[in-house]
This record gives sequence, C-alpha cells and structure tokens, in this order.
Amino acid sequence: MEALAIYQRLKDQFGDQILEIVDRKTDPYCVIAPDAVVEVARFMRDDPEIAMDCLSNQSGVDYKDRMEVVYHLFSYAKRHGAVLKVKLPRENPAVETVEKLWSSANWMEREIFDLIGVNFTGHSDLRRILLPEDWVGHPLRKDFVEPLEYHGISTVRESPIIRLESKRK
Amino acid sequence: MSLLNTLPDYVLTTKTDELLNWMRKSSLWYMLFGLACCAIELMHTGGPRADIERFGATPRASARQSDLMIVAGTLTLKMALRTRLLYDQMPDPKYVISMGSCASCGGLFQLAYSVCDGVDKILPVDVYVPGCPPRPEALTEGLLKLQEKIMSERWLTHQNGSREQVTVA
Amino acid sequence: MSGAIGLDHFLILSLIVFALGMFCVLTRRNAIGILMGVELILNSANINYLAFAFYGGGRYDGQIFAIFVIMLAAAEAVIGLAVVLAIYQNFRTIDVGATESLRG
Amino acid sequence: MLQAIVFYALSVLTIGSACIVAFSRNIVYSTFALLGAFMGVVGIYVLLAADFVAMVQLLVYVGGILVLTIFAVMLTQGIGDVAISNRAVGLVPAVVTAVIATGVMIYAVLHTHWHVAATAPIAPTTYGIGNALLGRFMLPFEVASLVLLSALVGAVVISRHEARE
Amino acid sequence: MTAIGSYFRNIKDAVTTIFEGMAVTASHFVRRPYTVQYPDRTPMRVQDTLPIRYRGILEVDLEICTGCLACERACPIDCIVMVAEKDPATRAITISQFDIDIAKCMFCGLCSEPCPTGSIHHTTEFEGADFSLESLIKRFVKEPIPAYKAKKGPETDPRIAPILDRGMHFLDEWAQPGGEKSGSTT
Amino acid sequence: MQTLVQYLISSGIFGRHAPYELVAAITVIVMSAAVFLGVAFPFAGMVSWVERRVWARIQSRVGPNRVGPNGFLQWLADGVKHVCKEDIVPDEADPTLFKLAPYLVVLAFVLPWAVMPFSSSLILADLNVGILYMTAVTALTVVGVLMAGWSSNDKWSLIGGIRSAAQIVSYEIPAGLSIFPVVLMTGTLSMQGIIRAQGWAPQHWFLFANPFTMIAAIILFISALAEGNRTPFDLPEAESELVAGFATEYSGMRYLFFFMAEWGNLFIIGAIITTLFLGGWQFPHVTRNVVVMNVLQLITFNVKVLFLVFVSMWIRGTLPRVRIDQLMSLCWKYFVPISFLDMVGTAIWVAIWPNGNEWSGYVMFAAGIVVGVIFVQRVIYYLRRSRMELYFRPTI
Amino acid sequence: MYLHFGVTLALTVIGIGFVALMFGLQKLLAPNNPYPRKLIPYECGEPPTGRAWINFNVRFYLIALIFVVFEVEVAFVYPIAVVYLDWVRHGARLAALSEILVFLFILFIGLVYVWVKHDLEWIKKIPE
Amino acid sequence: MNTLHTEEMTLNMGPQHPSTHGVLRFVVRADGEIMREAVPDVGYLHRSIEKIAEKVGYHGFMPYTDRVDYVCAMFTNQGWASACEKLAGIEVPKRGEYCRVIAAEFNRLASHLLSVGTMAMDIGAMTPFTHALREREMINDLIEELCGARLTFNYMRIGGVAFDLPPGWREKALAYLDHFEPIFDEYNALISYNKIYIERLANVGVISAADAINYNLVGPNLRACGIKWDIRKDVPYSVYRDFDFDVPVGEGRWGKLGDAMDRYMVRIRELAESARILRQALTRIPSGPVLAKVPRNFKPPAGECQVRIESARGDMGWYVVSDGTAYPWRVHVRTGSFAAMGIMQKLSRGLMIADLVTIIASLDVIAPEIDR
Repeated sequence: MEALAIYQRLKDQFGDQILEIVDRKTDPYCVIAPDAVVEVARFMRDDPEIAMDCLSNQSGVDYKDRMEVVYHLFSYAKRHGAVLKVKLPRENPAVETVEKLWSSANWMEREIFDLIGVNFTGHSDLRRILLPEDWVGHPLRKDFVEPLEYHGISTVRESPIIRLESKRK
Repeated sequence: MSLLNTLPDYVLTTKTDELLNWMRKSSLWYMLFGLACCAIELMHTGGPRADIERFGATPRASARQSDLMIVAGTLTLKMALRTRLLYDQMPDPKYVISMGSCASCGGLFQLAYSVCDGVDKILPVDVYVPGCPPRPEALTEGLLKLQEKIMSERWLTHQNGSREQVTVA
Repeated sequence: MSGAIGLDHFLILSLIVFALGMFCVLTRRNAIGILMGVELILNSANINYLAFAFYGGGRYDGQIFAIFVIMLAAAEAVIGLAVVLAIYQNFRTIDVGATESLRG
Repeated sequence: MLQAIVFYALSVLTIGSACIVAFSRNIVYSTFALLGAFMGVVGIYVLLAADFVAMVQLLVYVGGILVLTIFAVMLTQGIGDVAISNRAVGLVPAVVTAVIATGVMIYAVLHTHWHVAATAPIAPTTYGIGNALLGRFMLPFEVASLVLLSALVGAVVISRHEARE
Repeated sequence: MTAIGSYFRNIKDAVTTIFEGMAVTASHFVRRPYTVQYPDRTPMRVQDTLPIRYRGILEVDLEICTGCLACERACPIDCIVMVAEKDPATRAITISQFDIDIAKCMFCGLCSEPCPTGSIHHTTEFEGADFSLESLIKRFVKEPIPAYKAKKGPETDPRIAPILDRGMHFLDEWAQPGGEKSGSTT
Repeated sequence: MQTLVQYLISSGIFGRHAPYELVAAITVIVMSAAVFLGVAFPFAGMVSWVERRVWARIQSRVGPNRVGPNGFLQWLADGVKHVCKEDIVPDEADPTLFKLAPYLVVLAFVLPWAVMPFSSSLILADLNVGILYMTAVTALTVVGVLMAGWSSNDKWSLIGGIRSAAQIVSYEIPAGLSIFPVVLMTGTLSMQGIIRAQGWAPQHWFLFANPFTMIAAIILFISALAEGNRTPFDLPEAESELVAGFATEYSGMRYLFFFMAEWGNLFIIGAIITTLFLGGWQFPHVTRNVVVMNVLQLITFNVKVLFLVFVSMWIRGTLPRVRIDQLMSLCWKYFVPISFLDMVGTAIWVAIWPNGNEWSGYVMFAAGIVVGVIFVQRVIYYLRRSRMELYFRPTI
Repeated sequence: MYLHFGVTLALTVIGIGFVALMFGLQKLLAPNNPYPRKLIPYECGEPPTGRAWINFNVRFYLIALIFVVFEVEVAFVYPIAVVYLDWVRHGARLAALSEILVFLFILFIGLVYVWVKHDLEWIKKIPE
Repeated sequence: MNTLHTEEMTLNMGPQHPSTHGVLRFVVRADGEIMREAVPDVGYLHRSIEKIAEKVGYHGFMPYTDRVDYVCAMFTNQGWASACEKLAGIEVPKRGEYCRVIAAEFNRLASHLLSVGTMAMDIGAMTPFTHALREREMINDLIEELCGARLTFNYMRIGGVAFDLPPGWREKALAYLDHFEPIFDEYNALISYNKIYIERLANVGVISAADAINYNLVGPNLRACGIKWDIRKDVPYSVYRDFDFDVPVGEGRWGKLGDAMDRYMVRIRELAESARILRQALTRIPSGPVLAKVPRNFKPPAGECQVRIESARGDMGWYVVSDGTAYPWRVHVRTGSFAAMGIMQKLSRGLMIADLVTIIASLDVIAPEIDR
C-alpha cells in the first residue's frame, strides 16, 4: 500500500486525531495528535492491511518552537512503510510510549529522552542511555549549553596553535 | 626496601640499568583497551601484517598484567573515569601511548559535548601517535619511541635531573 | 631404621592429630568443620595402622586397612557433604546447633 | 638422623596445619590448612614405607576430598558469616575431653610395651597390596565397589531429592 | 537408536573436522609469514610502498601555495591555521603563518581537495610519534614569504616547475565533478 | 640416583668416611636443583617463546624475534620485566592465601620432575609408583588455583578458579583410567619399567600395541590438555570471557609463576604420554658406550616430548574453546565410559595375549601411517589452493 | 625408597625456595607504590559492585561428588592392574579378569545410573 | 541441583573487556555460571556525532560519518551521501554508483571478515581471527589505493565519489577475488565447520522471526531468523538492481532457526555473495564521470527524508532534516547494532557467561554504531 493510502485509511479511522497529512515527493508523513499515538499505532500494527510489524526508526527533533517525535514504521509482511509525527510542546514534552507495541521502541525512546528530553509516559525503564546518569541537560536540544567540566575534567581545549596577529589591523 | 634509584652511578650499576631497561622494553605487554576506530588498527597492529609481537608486546586482558596502556580511540567523558581507574589498577612501571587524534587532543571530536579532549587530561601520556587512525606501522613506531624512552630511564642508579622519573604516581 | 624415631613417635603424632580432630568435631558448629575433624581423626587412625604395619613385621594388612579406611573416608565425605548440602537446602544454614531447633 | 629431621618437620607441618583446622575462626583457612595436614600425613606414610598408600592419600584426599570440601565451603559460606559459621561451641568440655583422652592415650602409648618386630624392609608395596587384594582381600575389595556405588547413588539421590523440592 | 547414532556421529564429526582444521594450520607452517617487518627489516621503506593517494601526514609546498585559504576554510575542525595577507597596493599575498596541528588532524583530505595547485597534500609519511603534543604541530612558515601566483601558461621557473608538477599530480587524483578522467575509463 | 650416591661415596670425593645420609642428601639436593634450574625452569621459559613463535607462524605472523637471536631470549626479558614489576595485593584480597597460591602451583609443577625419565639412567628418582605419583601431585594445582581464585576476591578469579578446579578434577578420571591399559600390559607403575617394556621401533610402542591403547593414548592426551588448562579447554583463563581467569588479580612475579607452571606443565604432559605410549627414551642399541647411549636416549626422549608439546601448541592454534557444560559432558559422557570400556578391553586383550600381539602392532602402525598420509595430502591440498605469491608482497 | 622420596622433598624445598628467592628479588628491584585506587579489585574498569566472596553456585558440585567416588575407584584398581599381568601369566587369568570386571562393572552401573538420571546434565534453568 | 540457594553475583563485564568489542558494558547478574540477566550499559562511546552534524555542514560531515561505524565506513558514507542527494534531488553518475558499490562491497567483505574473525576469537580460536585480519589487510591495501585510507575512508562525496578507480586497480581487485575464494574455503574448513565451534554456537541465543522484527533487528541478524529481507534486493538503491546475487537466510541446519550459528553462517555466505557482486561490478563498470556537479556550499532545500542503506550490519536509516541552510537541522542515524543491543537483555536470560560472549559476537555489535 502506498503511504498516502495508509494515511487516508487512518484519517477514515481516526478522523480528528489525524491532524495533518503532508503529501510530498520524498517521504510523505502524517501528523497525529499526541494523545492518540498508542491507539493509532496499535491500529497500524494490528490492521491486517497495514500490518506495521516493525518500528524501524524513532527520532526526536527539536524545532525551537516545538518538539517532534517521528515514527518510521515498516511492514515486513506488506513491504511498505509510513511516517508518523507527533508534535509536542517544547516545555515538558511528553507522549505515551509505544514500547508495548514494538519492543524496539524501548531503547529508541530512552535515547530520545536522553538526548532531546521527551518524556515517554508509561515507559518501563526511562533512564539515560547514552550519557552518564549524572549528566545535566539534553544535548540535542538547540539551546543546550556544553558544561565546562565534568567530574573535574575540563571539556575545553585551547588550540595549541596561536594565530599570529595580523600586522596591520 | 627497594633498591630503586638508590645506587650510585658506577659502571656496573649503569650497565645493569641498561640491561634491565633492555629487558623491560622488550616485554611491553599492552592492555587490550580499544575504545573506538583506533581499536581496529590496534587489532591490526597485533595482526599478521604489522605483528607488534615481534617486539615482545603481547596483549593482556587484565590491567594487572599490563605495562602499557594504548589509549586507542575517542575517550568520552563517561569512559574517562573508567580509564583513570584502569590506569590506576596497572602495576608500576606503567606507560601510556595515546593513539590517534582523538586520544591525543580530542581531534575531530573536540566539537562534541561528550568527549574528553585528550587523554593527557586524566593520565600522564608518554608517547603521542598522530593519525586518525594511525596505521599499524605508525603505532609500531610509537612503540619504538616508547622503547627509546624506556632505555633512557634510570632504574637502579640515582636520578639525574633531566632523566625521566621511573615511577608514576 | 635408625633408633631415633620409633613407633612411639608415630603413635604420639597420630594421637595429637586425633586430639585435634576430636576437638574440631566437638567444638565446631559448622557441619563442614565437623567433617574436617572427622577427616583428621581418620588420618590419625591411618597413621596408626601404617605404623603398626611398619613396626609389626611389614605385612600388607595394615596398608590394606589404610586403603580401605581412605575408601571409607571418601565415601563418608561424599555422603556427608551431600547431606550437608541437603541440610543447607532446607535450613539455609549448616550450623548444627541451629538445625536441631529448626525442624524443617 | 635425617629421618628424624624429616619426621619432626613433617610432624610440625601436620600438627600445625591440624591446629589451624581445629582453631581457626575462618572456615576457609581451616579448609586450606587441611591441605597441609594431608601433605604432612603423606610424608609420614612415606616414612612408614607405605609408598602406595601415600600416593592414594595424595590422590584421594588432596585431589578429591579436599576439593570437594572447598566446593562445599564455597557453596555454603559467604565470607560474611565466616566468624559465626566457624564459631566454637562448648569450648570447655571439648578441651577437657580432648585433653583427658589425649592424656590417657599418651600414657597408654608410653607405658605399653609394644611388640616391635624387626622393622619392615623399605620396599615398594604396590605389588604386595595388589596380590593381597586379588587374593585374601578379594571379598572386601568387591564389597568396596558396592560401598562406593551406594555412596555414589546415595549422594546423588540426596542432592537430587533436595533439589526437586 | 538415534541417541546412540548421534553419539557416534558427534565423535566422528569432531574427529574429522578437527583433522581438517589441523591440516589447514599445518599448511601454514610451510607458508611464509605475511608480516612486513617494519621498520628495519623491509626490503624498502614502507612509506614507499604506499599508494600516492595515501593520506599520511600533511605537507605543504610553500613554493606553490597561493595563499587562497581554501584549505583552512575546508577543514571541518580548524586544525589548519593560516595567515595570509594581501597587500592592497601590489595585490601580492604574503603568508606569515601556516600551522597544522597534526595531533588534531583527522586525515580526511578535505583540505587538499580544493587546493588549486596541490600545494597542501597528504604524503605517504606516517611516522610522527612524539613525546609531547607541542612537537606535533607542524609549522611550515618560518618567516613570512610571498605566495605563489598562478601563471597563465606553463610554469617556467625551473625551481618551481617540478614542485608544481608534483602538486598537480596530487591534484589529478581527485575526481572532477562531471568530468571524466582520461585513462581510467575501464 | 642410588648408583650415583654409591659411586660418589666410593670415589671418595666427600672424604673417606662420609656418612651415607649426608652424601645422599647433598647429592639429592644438588641433582634436584640442577634439574629444576637447568631443565624445568628454562624449559618453561623457552617453551613460552617457542609457543609464541609457533602460534605466530600458524597465524601467518612472525612472533617475537628481537630479543636475542630470533627472539630466543624473549622469555628472559619477560621474566626480568616481571621481576621489575610492582606486586599488587588488592585491598580486599585475603593476603595470606593470595601470597600462598603461587607456591602451591609451582610446587605442583616442580614435583613431577622427580620421576621424569630422561634416559635409561638419567632419572632423579625411579619411584616404584612413578606414574601414580605423577598424576597425584598434579592434583596440587587444583588447590593452588582454587586458592588463587578465592583469595583474590575478584569475581573473574573466583569463576576461573572454580572452573579450573572442576575441570581438572573431572579430567583426572579419564586420565587415570587411560593409564590402566599400559599398567595392565606392563604390570608396573614405575616410569622406567613402563619404558623398558616398550621397544624403540614404533610398532613396539604402546601407542600401536592394540586399538585400546591407541584410544587410551588419545584420551589421555586430551585429558592432560584439559588438566593443563590448554586450548580447547582453557576455560579458566579464557581471555574473552573471564579476562585472565584465576590469575586476574595477580601481577608481577606472582603472575609469572602461574604462567611458568602452565608452560612447564606442557613438558610434563608430553613426558607422560611419551613414557606411556611412545616408547620413552627407547633407542636402538647402537653402541656399548653408556654415556653415548644415554645422550642418544636423552635426545630421543626430548624429541618425542617436544613433538607432543608442539602438537599441543598446534592444537591451541587451531581449535576454539569449549563451554563449561560441554567440557563436563565431554568428560563424563564420552571420555569416562570410553576409557572404562577401553580398560576392560585391554584387560581381556592381555588375558588372551599376555605377551602382546606382534601383528596388531604392525597393523596399528600401518593404520597410523595411512592417517598421516591422508593428513599430508590435505595439507598439500590447502597449500596448492592458497596463492602463495600474495604472501610475499606487502601490497598487492 | 627413602632416597627416591628424598628427591621429592628436595624438589619441594627447592621449588619453594626458588619462588621465595624471586619474590625477594622483586622486593629489591620493583617499585612499590600502592594507593587506594590501585588496590580496588579489577572489574573491567568499573568499581566492583558487591564482593566476590559470596555463596558461589558451584553447579558442578554434584559432579565433584561423583568424581571423588571414581577417584577412589581409580586408586583401588592400581594395585590390581599391577599384579594382573603376573596373575594372567601364572594361569589365574579368569579369576583376575573376572574380579576386575566385577569391580568395574559395579561402578559402571553407578555411572550409567547418574547418566540415565540426568545428573550429568548441566541444568540451565534458573530458579526464581 | 537446580535449586541451590546461592547468592546472586553482580558482574561488570566491560567496559574494558576483551569480548565486548570496544566499549560496551554488561551488568551481569549471575548465579554461578548461569546468568539471570545481562543488562547492557552503552554510551561509553557516545561521541555526539548527530550534534556535530548540526555544526559542520553537509560536506564537512562526511569524515564524521566514517566514525559512525568505523568497520564499514563506506556504508555510512553512502548513507549520508544518499540522504543529501535525496534531499537535494541530485543524480549520481552511473560510474560513480558503480564505484560506490565496489567500494562498499569490499568494505562489506572487510567488515564481515572482522565479524567472523572476532566471533572465532571470542569462542577462543585466535588463528581464524588473524587469518581474517590478514585478508582484511589485503582489502585494506586495495581500498587504500582507491581512497587513501585504511579505515576512515571519506571516499564518497555528495553526488558521487572522491576518486575514480586508479589505473590497474580493477585487475588487482579481480586478482584478489581469485585469491579470496579459496581462502574462504580454507577459513571454513578451519573454523566454520569445526565441531566444537558449531557446538558452541548452535542453539545459543535463539531469536524467533517475530522477535527479530519486533526488536527491529536488521541485516544478517534478521536474515538469520529466516526472513528474506535485504534492502539491496527488496528496495534496490544505487545500482544493485544490475547485479545477480542471492540473499542468504538462516536455515537452522545446526540447531534452532535463528541461533548464533545461523547468524554466523549468514555472514559467511554473504561474504561469498559480496564477492559475486564484486566480480559483476568490476567487469561491468561503465566509463564516465564519477562525481556530479555539486556546489561547494551545498544547501539542500528545506525538508526531510529517510534513507535506508543495507550496511554490513544491516539496514541503516539516515533521517535528515534540512532547514534550507548550509547546516543540517537534525541528523539521526538508526543503526543495526543499537537494535541488536536492545534485544540482548532478553536473550541473555538463563544462558551461561560464555554464551553471552557468543551472542555479543554473533549479533556483531560495534560500539560506535550503538552510541554514535
């Protein structure tokens, strides 16, 4: 099934919960309401025609005015894919976890939590995954400021080359 | 009651020193400590083409039995603390080769927020090997440089001002 | 052989080992400790057997007895330790004092 | 002369180790000290011209029973409860019993006139033992195998039975 | 029956496959080792066996450096520091600093790609281990020198011509966008 | 040894009225020290170099070749380095047992040399219970290893130690059972006696005496490898699993002793097999000169042992490691029953042909040669298929 | 025989002496610079969690039990094996053979028993 | 014996451990030799490559992609280049695509060789590992001649490749393939069919097809579970349509379907398939340019795209968001190893410590791919 047809089917099924269908040449996607993520996802997984048995990618994007969580779904049974997006507020972004549907979401959500700071409610083990436990901040946010030191190790290194001053300045 | 650096500078003692240094340099067992890209080249260095074992350097898994830590690859902040502990656990005398740009000064990952810019921030480094990653021959050359350094050390005889200290705190 | 070391020496040695073994058996609350004491006692018995065999004309009976004792000691150790393990399973302790009161 | 030195050295080893076995508060030390005791006894056996028995002692006690004991200790003792687990009970009666028994027996040893035949020739014993086992001691020998079999089956059954519960 | 069968099959498999493996390793006793005994027991320097494209330690031929700063701009990690000033009167460029931090360099080749004359290029040299980081900085300009000015025709200066040739040789290796390289149509 | 003592007393080196015991004691100590320092210890060192070279060769590498001629002194360099190395006793370790363990391991490595039959007269002590002694004293390793593993208070060490102990004790059974065929055929436990029962020619070796002994030899060899913690049974020090096994916490000299005992045990393994199955030092009686004969026998014995050492290195270079449960089931389900039956078979064989069967020796030897020829063919096959010329040039 | 066993005693002394000597040499030649972090047990670079001295589940404990039994059996058979050849040569082959066979057979039953009862299997199931 | 009440032991396996290929850490809760659970702890090599992409621009990021997966850097190069090309709608010249395929397949050979080699090493056989390294050295020589580096190639450019094939290289490559195929058989005789090796691998870490999909396993790990899915074949990119090759899947011949042996054998057979592709590509390579015209100041139009590349470790997803400037807004790489590590905790239950090593090796995880 084409991606657009899938989105249309979703629209028929969920109506208002599907906020937007973006039709583009590369990777069309559809935006769904944050509350409906699990429902839509479950439908997409269980519907025999869509049968998205694999969550192939889940990424978080910080757009300065909003957060987005992007779900790239894929069906090995039907050999087609779809892209779902959830737009979240930048302050305290939270969305329900899809870990129960696809186990692969477990780690990907942890990663998004770690790097972007999106909370996944209902996640079984929402800890930092890549960064140390005692890290402050979510580095892939656009406003992340790099700390100057970590456990006494300074994170700045001056270039050993001193740029000569121009003679005429 | 160690005789270390206590004997006067006679011909016999300096000769003994040379002998000891020659033996020590010929049996530098390095710790299997691959961090990142350079780890592959470290494997190749022990592999059939470069065969660093020609110089008596053989990999050891345990820090307790190694003389040489080859910091091969990017040292992240999370890893830096562990690296320090591993270094601490090595018995004296111990040496460190910083292999590749990342280990030497952070290299291309100076831009990163989670990378410790240079292993010299946490450990004393004996030899820096440039390259990203250095080819096995380059690491071999680094090892030879380290052997040079060991040969210039004093073991039993008094320290001269300019000579390297043997024991690293 | 030489007169310096005679039967008595071996007997007294075996006695001391025996006493230590007995002390171990009597004082230990740990079942394995008791088994170790038993091993000591059996060893001291073996010394006696061999000493008597040696000083008694060199027949093989003493040695064969010693071998049988070793065999029995092994069987005893096997069974004993299996039982200790079984006790440990049931009572979570091998304190012989505790197992008496804890009837599982 | 030499024999005496060796004898006393072995005695010291045996008794010292046995003392650790008996008195150490750490069960693990006791267990490993058992090794010293067994080794000392091996030496004593050799002094008594029982080379084969000495080897069997080495093989069975050191190689087998000791290892088994160490396993059992490791299985049942955390180091945390060593002090408790190896605690002595009834120290006074034990000491009294041991001392009295030892005293009586030492008295007996010293005051009995043992009939000492001409000491045995220092000769290899394996052959003789084998002949005896195949001959005079044939029945005990076969029974031994039954004993071992029953020990094996018994030990296995005990362990397995407990495991199933 | 199958249990007994597999019992013996296991033995047979183990014996035959181990036999085969031993034959493979035995054959290595009579093969020559693959080792190149760097540094001293090689028929030629290892550096000389490396292909021209090998990205070893950077080198700058200052004679043909135009001072265009393309390399500095192309370096993603700023390990090249170059100061070149243009005299507004004569339009001549003076290079007063050209430092490369070899310890930081990632040997990606992005700097030599846009170089118009092939002045900055990777060599096949890889030996650079040293005891301190400072000694790993390569300073090419000792004192300010004038930059090279590209001529319209072929280079005539006999001192510079071979260097430029060499530089162009390095440059030729790079693929040209849309262009087809002669001689490698196979 | 007895002869030597008698000779020394009669030669009068120690004076006319030297007490027998003193002369004997001095001789024994000097000879033992000579064997230990002159043979056992250097062998353990050198074999580590040989192994590294052999192993490297299998892996198309060169191996250590810089210290001394062809790297021959590598072992000395390693040793001296370890002497110069700090000795760490971890805080949480049990210091007494931690320090005691290397002694035991070294002891288990030293004691078997007492009955090493180098030649018809070069043997420290031709114990009447030689082979039993050999198997019994190696059991000391178990205790040493367990001690090391437990006292380190390190989890890798503990697992390594217990694995090692379980492995060594388990394989003692098939090893012990595999000795019986030879004992049944010779009726002696003495090393020299067993060797004397064989001949110099391969068909008179016990390896080829009958099918049972051949199987016993193979099982004994494999079990001995397992007891020596050698690949494919090197689980206790499996680098990729347990870091360095029971020796994880050991550094400096203490570690080196474990290391040394491991290499040294190779010789002992080889010597046991050689003695029992490969005819030991047996050499055709070419001369009446005792000294020359002994030298020839010494060489024969060492060549055989070194060949077996080499084979064990070769095996190490070839095979992967088994898992602990496979190790155990291999021992108990394959080796123990097979060696049981093997022993019964030999007993029957001996009952039928008490003096051995000449024909079976030839037949078995021929079978061995056939296997060897097939093997060589396979080697040639692999050589032919490999493109040798690619190995000569660093760059293709 | 004393002489022979004297060799083993001498070897013991020499072995222990050698080890002690090397340790003495190490004391002289090696640096000694312990500090708390160096003495932490090695656990792949992490500070260890929990101690190693725990009740270690020696899963081959049962196998060790079986082992001791067989070890004793091996020890028992040695003297028989030594005299076996002589007995055969002296015509008592059936007696000797049957005795060995009976002895081995009885123990073999034990092996078969534990095998059949799956006590040689490695149990992978974890108790909860 | 199965219910002995023993204490549980918490073991740290890693970060410095010989079997954890790089810096992974497993917190193993073990009961004797048996693991209750092995909880992976990653991030020891988190080098914030995704953040760096937002700082260095499209061309400048290319060398960084080498470091995403240093064992098969060609694929990460290709993934990044394809993503940029897809964003900007750039057509890569035919010869450029062929060069890419050739380089990538050689890299796949190298990567799989390392994978099977370390597999053997973790099982305890050192020799196959060094033999694999030897073959890798030869491939490295070829690649070095092609693009000047042994490991971090930086070979591809947006719109093509940086270097054309050097003169005479094709013959060398074909000669190498002639050498490789018998060596490959030799390697199999040495280790793959070894009984001990099979016993160690078979029936260990069995993953069912449903689990594999659910946990998003990709590449050889997925195929070993019996699912015939290869991006090169099923969603052909580049010029893979032109080649005739098979997609090996797990057979369960040595044990259960989806065990470590299947994963290993899939890699082994993929080596042969790669060699087959290489032969075809090397003989059919057309002439022409290798690099499309791409502005040095590359600014793709605003938008986003996802590209999937069949790397040596399977389906590698590059999700790139562009805001129309010279710097990408967000780059996210979804890698095979990350998913493979996710399933580790589930797989490890009730296995032995030795099996954990087998599973890590058989899933072929590479630390930087997990942590990026």
